[in-house]
Amino acid sequence: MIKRIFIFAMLALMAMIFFNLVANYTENTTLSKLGHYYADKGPQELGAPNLVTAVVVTYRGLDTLGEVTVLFISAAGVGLLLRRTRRNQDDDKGLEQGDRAEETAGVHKPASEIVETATELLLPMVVLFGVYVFMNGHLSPGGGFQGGAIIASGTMFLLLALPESHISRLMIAITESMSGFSYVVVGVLGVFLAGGFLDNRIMDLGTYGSLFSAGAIPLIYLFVGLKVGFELSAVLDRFRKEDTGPV
Amino acid sequence: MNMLTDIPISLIVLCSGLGLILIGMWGMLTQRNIIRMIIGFSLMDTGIHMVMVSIGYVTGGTAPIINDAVPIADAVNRVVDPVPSALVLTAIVIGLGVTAVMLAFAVRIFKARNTLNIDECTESKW
Amino acid sequence: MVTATITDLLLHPLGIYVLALGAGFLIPLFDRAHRGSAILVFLLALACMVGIAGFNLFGIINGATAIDIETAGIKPPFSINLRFGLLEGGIVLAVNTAALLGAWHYLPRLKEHASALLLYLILVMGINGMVMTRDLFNLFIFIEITSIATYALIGMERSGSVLAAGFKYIVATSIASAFFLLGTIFIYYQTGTLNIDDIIANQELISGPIGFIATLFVLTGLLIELKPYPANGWGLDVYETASTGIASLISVGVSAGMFFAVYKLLPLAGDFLHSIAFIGGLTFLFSNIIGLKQDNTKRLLGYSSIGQIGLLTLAMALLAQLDSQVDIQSQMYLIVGGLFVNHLFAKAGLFWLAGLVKSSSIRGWSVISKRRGMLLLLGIMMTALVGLPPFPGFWAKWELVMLLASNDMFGWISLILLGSLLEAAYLFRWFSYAQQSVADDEQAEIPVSFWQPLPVAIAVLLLFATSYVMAAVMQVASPELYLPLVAGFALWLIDGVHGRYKNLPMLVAVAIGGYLLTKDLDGINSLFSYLLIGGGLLVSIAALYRKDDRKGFYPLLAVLLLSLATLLRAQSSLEFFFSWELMTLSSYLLITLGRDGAKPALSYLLFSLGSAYLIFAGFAVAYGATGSLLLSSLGNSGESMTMIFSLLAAGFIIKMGGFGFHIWLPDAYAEADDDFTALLSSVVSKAGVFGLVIIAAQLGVRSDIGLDPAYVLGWIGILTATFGALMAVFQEDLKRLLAYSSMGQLGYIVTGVALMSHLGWVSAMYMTVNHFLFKGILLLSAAGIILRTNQRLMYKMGGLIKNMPFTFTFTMIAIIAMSGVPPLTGYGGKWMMFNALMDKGWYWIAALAFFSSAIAFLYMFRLLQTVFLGQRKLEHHELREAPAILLIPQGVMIACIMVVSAYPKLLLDPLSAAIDPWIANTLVWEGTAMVTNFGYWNAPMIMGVVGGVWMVPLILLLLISLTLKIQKVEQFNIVFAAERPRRPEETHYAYNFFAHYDRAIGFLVRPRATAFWNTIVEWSHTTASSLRIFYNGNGQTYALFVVMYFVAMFLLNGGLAL
Amino acid sequence: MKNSLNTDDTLENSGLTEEEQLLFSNARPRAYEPYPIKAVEDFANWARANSLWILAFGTGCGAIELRPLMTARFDANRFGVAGRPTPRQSSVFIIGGYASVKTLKRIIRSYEQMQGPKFVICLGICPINGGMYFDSYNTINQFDQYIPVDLYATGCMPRPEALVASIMALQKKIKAGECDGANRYVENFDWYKANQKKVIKNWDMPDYNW
Amino acid sequence: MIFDSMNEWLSKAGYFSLTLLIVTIYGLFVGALIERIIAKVQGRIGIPYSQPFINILKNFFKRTAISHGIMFYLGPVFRIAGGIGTLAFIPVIYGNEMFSNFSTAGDLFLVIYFMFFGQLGMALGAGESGHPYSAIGIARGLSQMTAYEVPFALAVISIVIQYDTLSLTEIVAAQQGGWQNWTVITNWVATLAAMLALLGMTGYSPFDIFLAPQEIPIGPPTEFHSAYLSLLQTNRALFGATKLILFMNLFFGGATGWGELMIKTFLIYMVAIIVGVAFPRFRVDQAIRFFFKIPTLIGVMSIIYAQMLLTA
Repeated sequence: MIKRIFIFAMLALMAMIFFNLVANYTENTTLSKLGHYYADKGPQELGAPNLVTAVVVTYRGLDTLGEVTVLFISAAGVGLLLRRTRRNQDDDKGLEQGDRAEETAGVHKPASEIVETATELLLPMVVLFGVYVFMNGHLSPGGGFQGGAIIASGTMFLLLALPESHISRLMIAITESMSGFSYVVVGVLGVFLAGGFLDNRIMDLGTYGSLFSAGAIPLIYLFVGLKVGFELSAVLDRFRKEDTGPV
Repeated sequence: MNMLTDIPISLIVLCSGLGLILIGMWGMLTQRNIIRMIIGFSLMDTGIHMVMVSIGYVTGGTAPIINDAVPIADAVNRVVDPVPSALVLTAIVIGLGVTAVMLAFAVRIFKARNTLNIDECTESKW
Repeated sequence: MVTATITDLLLHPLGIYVLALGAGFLIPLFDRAHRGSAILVFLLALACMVGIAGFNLFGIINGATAIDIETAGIKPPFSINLRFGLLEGGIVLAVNTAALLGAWHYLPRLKEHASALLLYLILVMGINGMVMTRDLFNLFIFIEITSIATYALIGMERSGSVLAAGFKYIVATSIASAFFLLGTIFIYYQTGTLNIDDIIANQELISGPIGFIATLFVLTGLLIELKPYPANGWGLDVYETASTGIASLISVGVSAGMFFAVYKLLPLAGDFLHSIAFIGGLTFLFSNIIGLKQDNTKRLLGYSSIGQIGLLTLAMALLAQLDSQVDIQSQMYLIVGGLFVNHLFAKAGLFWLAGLVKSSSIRGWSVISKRRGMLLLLGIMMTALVGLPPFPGFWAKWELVMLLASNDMFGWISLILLGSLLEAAYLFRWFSYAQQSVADDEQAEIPVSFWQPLPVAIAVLLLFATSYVMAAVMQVASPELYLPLVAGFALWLIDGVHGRYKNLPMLVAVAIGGYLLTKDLDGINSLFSYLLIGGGLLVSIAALYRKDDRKGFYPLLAVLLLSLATLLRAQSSLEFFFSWELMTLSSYLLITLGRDGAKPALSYLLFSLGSAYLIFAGFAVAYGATGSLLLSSLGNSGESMTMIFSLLAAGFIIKMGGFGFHIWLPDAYAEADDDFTALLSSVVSKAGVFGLVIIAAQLGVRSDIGLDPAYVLGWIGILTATFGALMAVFQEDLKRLLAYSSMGQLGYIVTGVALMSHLGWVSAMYMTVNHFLFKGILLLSAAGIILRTNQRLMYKMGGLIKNMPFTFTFTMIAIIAMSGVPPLTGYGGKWMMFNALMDKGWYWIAALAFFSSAIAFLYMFRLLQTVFLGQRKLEHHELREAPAILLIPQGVMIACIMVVSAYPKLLLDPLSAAIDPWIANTLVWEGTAMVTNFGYWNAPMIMGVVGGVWMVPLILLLLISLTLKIQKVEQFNIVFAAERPRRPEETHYAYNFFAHYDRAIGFLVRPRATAFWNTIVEWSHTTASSLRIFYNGNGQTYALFVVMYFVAMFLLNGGLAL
Repeated sequence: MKNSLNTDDTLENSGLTEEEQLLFSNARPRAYEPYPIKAVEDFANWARANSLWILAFGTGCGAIELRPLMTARFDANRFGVAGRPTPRQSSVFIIGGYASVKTLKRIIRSYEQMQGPKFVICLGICPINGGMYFDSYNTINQFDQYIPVDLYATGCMPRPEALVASIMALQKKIKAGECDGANRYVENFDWYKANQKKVIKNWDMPDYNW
Repeated sequence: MIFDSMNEWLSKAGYFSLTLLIVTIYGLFVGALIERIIAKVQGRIGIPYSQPFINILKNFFKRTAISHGIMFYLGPVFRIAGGIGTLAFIPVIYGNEMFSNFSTAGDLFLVIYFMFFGQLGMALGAGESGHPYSAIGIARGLSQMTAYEVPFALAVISIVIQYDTLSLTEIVAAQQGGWQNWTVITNWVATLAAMLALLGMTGYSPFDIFLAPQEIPIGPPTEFHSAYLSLLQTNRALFGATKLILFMNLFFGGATGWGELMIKTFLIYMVAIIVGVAFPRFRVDQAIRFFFKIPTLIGVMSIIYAQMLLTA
């Protein structure tokens, strides 16, 4: 109880500190130095109408690379944590042969027919939409992450509707690795062909506002989108598999 | 009515964000169930994202995408700061990554000890 | 950049990221193809990361400018940039090297999963990023990369406790990074930029409550990651439970990254520097106190880790505070870099060792007592961690303390020294457990191949290398200073040879080295060089009597003796302290080689370190006062003189086993090897005398204010003498008796030095020489006796005069000399000291000196009586005389005693000449007689008269004997109240010899000092228990502390006033 | 330093265990000769007679009569008589009446530990013929079978006056050079030993207590 | 001071032999005298004056002896050498070059420390005898010595402060010119402390536990006999007298002639005797504690007193 009071007191103090922030906050009326530069120079320099994309992919490209890495390692980490090793199987007695049949048959009720049918109908569209989102990232709201997330939501659909469906680990791994690696390669090419690491101007900036413009941004977003999509799918897949253990 | 409109929109988001942070912390500090703690974390994370977005707001600004509505020449005066938007994108992904790992931990902890109560995870101490 | 080639890129710091990411992304694919290839890629990538860091750092050291890595082809602050400068390069290189070595250690576990390999790789990259990035938000990303990789690697282990600890870790660090992110965004709000350099340049924009809170958020977020007390329970749990591979990386790598992140942001800290320093100091001190009570190996390492990082934080914050006053950039590099590298390699190595030994409690480490190599590594790393020479930590601590001293920050100095002492206490406690050998059948050998400890060994080598580099930077790396170590190393190479004749190369090495080191000395130093080196060699000859291999003994002995030589030639306090610590360390290790040496050696080491730190503090004060490290400038320290003198004198007194601080002495002397005890008492203890004389010469004589401490010193000396003698009276153990006797005799010397008069000093020096002579004889005799009887308890001996007539004779002469009975040497010393005391008017001390010399008779006679006289035990009838090699040095010393007894002028003239430069000569000689204000002393005449009066009755008795029938009888032919003795044991009056004395005044020598020190130990344990109540293992409590930590920082820095 | 194994010089010490033989001297006692110069011997005897140190060992009931000797009434100090607590320094052994077998053992030890010349005075009847205890299993009836006796002071008990008289008689005897009990003991050592061992069954001491 | 010719050494030695003879005979004589006085007190006649001499002769004329070993043999030699040596370093008759002995070799400090010489040697001899009582006796004797040494040392320091010298000759010289200059008058506190210490030194009751004939047959010399014993007895007389002479020199103005010396030392001795016959024996720990209490306190006061004298 004392601890609870203590927590309450601490949070009250935190609230007081936050109040200090709020009380002294005034809304910006002009852009910050960085914002101003990006809004001013961004379109010319990089040829991307979507300033956020310009910032994300190029100006702060290293962040994005890091971000992709974060996602990659959290997927790897989840995989590592939820892996099935022989040792693990020994722990889980009653599941002598960790075969897929039991895993997938598991405790999940099969989805209703409506859901299955809807999924079959919607899935291609969802994936297509995801691709659209990341391919147009430099022009309109959206981008690699958003697109990837949409693709992963498609996977989610699939997993909900068809719990038995098998997602090829190999495919995921290859796509994941290759897209990530390609991203790095594109970044390195920036060093040789343009101003520096992750510079998008290794390719022609193209026509401002068209699909294949803004240098390598679409390319990068392609890789990012694929990578994010597949990684999120992999995470979902791993949680699903793990969840079928004995209860 | 007047008062409400006088309050800048970003301030409302900021306050909500900070409030969400407090709620998230409350959840992390008081909820014994690990899953609930993770939810607390997510709340806190979301709160931070809201704060970030609110910081980037420029009075009367619009989305920083140059299109027909926002001509290049006038972009500087018309758009909100793109930087926090970019940052929040990154932050969201990172939050996601952490949440995923936390959940994976939760799964493993439950497997190993058959409980999700954080109070029972105190064997290493002093 | 456009013209860059692949090679350029690969050697560019950017290559680190490219390689790590590229390899990281591809490892799953390689793994699918072939597990081995994935491992190969992993190792190659790591190795290349080391290579790149090394290559670029090399370039920078050789004059290249710091490398700025820009991205996106846009200039910062509009894009993210990284920097690879000197400091960054150093840290990156060190971390990557440690990571590579750690990978070697961790590989058996890592290679089970490709994911683990890539996580490890990216974790290392994340640390590199944290170090190099110059963008605040990018820093956040790298922190998160590092954190997530860490979480995942922690979670690789499946046991419940690891997972629980990992989860606590995630909760706490996620709150910390939330703080950091909040701070970052508000800083962006105020400055409109995220580039750190840009932020610092526009620092004035960070203002008002928002600026205050934002800065606080950023700093606290990072500081919490450094695991400050008390918000660090989560870190400890992970250290305790996680596998050593990842724990070591968290301890050295992740912490290094976080630390450097704080360092980068330090210019923003401004007023918070005080708090940061406070936090660092608090963490350093408290975690070391708590460590005292810890038995779990890895958790202990955790406390040590946290403590070290606390020290680093403290040093950094203090130096940053000083930054405005002087240009201390280079010192910053030296101190922080030194401490950092020291911690990095030593701590990582210890974690790796812990991983190999797999004993959860430090009590179980005796399994490596047989593995000399691993024991050696363990010892070296602990030595480095505690900050003993010759490791980087030593140089860094020295610089730090001197810098603090010159800014009068003595509070911090004492905190640092106290913390270091505590750390030494628990680390070496662990070492002593590791040393205790166990019976062969009790514990199985630990299954460790030759290759497994290799990373540890490489870490050790790197420590040595760094040390030499640092010494070179500090311009003290003279070959002379390192000669002891070099000689020790050379002898260690031949240590594998069997047999005792390894002693001979040692003697030769010490003789040559000692000659080279001391040949240029003059005055007091020269005199001491004869005593310490010549005497040391003489006593060391006796070591030949041991036939066994004595692994490690001779190299250490060489280090010890040569470090005494370097001590004598030290010009600056740094050289002095270096040699002093080296001497302490080598003698500690030599004591541990003794029969039951581990425990007493530990208390020896702790008291020695305590004394060393007092000396250190004294030098620091002196440096603060004079700004010079030269010993000869000690005298210019003006008002601080009394302080300096007291500190230094206290240090030397402890080292000599002064009253109240003596409890280490009997055990250490008793348990060390017998011949080494002789060396300890007769030679090594003189180092303390030397120190005392030096500071007395520099400080005591020159100043009037030095008088009061000198008077106190005189009292301490005489109390030491009295109580040493009293306690010796009640000992049953031969060596303990001699140990207490040694303590008592050194007490006289201290008093002699404290007199600060010519006669007093002459008497002190004269007694020093004498003490060397008779303690050398006595302890070597004891060695012979123990060798033959296999026994140390005196009452279990008796009647040995029949078996060991030479040993007896030597012992007897030494005892007569020691007791001060004319005509042998002891009388002269006592006479001079008495005169000097009367001259000075210290009558009470004189009276006590009288008393204690009378008491000394008790134990001296007891020694002769119970060992050599009385009833011989049945099992001792066939004993032989001690080996000749033991007797020869004794014989030489007996000859010296005889010569000096008859012609003390031979010794006194050079002594007096050496003292003359400091104090005007007051010795008056009338022929062979020395005359003082009070009396006179004609040694040759006394010798003649005594010889004469001794001969007369002897001749008379001999004549009478001619007419008598003298029957030589056996030991039981005694008058036994008309009965007959039954057993020698019952008839030998020896046990509790002075029982009546004990009844009369034994209450004076109840072990109060021991009780006092036990109370101190108890007290510190209680403190430790109460300090660690926060670590209750509950993740939410830990999280609460993280929040509280921020709130406390807020309140402490005046947040309420906003 | 072991004693030589020459059977002439050494004793068997068969009463001792092998271990104990190391601890006791096995030398055979030797007779001493008077000083070759008569005057010196006479002077020595005079000194011996005037400095009679009595071993303070009361062996029987007669020991009670020794105490008054030192009192004001008898004051044996006048004759150079003094008590000595250790046989090493004593020259006179006064056997205080009857001697039991147990005491005899102690008497033999003490006597052998006294340095020659040494004298023995027997008090009372008992040392002569056992007195009233003559038929006890435990009483020595004829004391001089075991230790050479120089003087008997008879009676039961002899009064201190008689004791003083016997001391004076002993002095006379010593001055005359007639007290050679110690030498007699050495010369007839084997006979004495045989007698002693006959009555003392548990002979756990060396044959001669040096 | 160095003797440059053998002649001077020899003449010194000759004069010293004379001193030695006189002091020894005097010591033995005083021993007998004291015995007789005690006897008179007890209503007896007591021993003849010649008795101590006869005893020594008798022991010399013993015809057999044993030896426990070389130290046993040398013990008495050490003992008497200690006695003789102590005497050798004390100037016996003030103002008489003949009887100033070898006092130029060292001062008061030498005398005090040389007193231990004999004790140590004797202790070694007794130790080798292997007799437990010897060892017990020595243990007790040494313990008691450390105790009475304290008041004695304090008294000595006091008079060294008072006279500002350690030279015995000068201390005696400072006391010349009438009884009012004697230390016993000028520094009675120190004298008192030293006289209490003397009780312990002489080994009479109540401080005779280390000999204790009734329980540990005469302690250290239990095994000594024959010629050894006569050496010890000689020393006992000699050493006793020497200590008295030292006390006389320190506290009672020394002596300008043998007669004065004998009277003074006899009277000093009588103090110990009177105390001895009047008091029973202390246990050794009681004795030690006694010396650490009142006599030590008096000794402490004597130093304060001497300092006051100096400043006055």
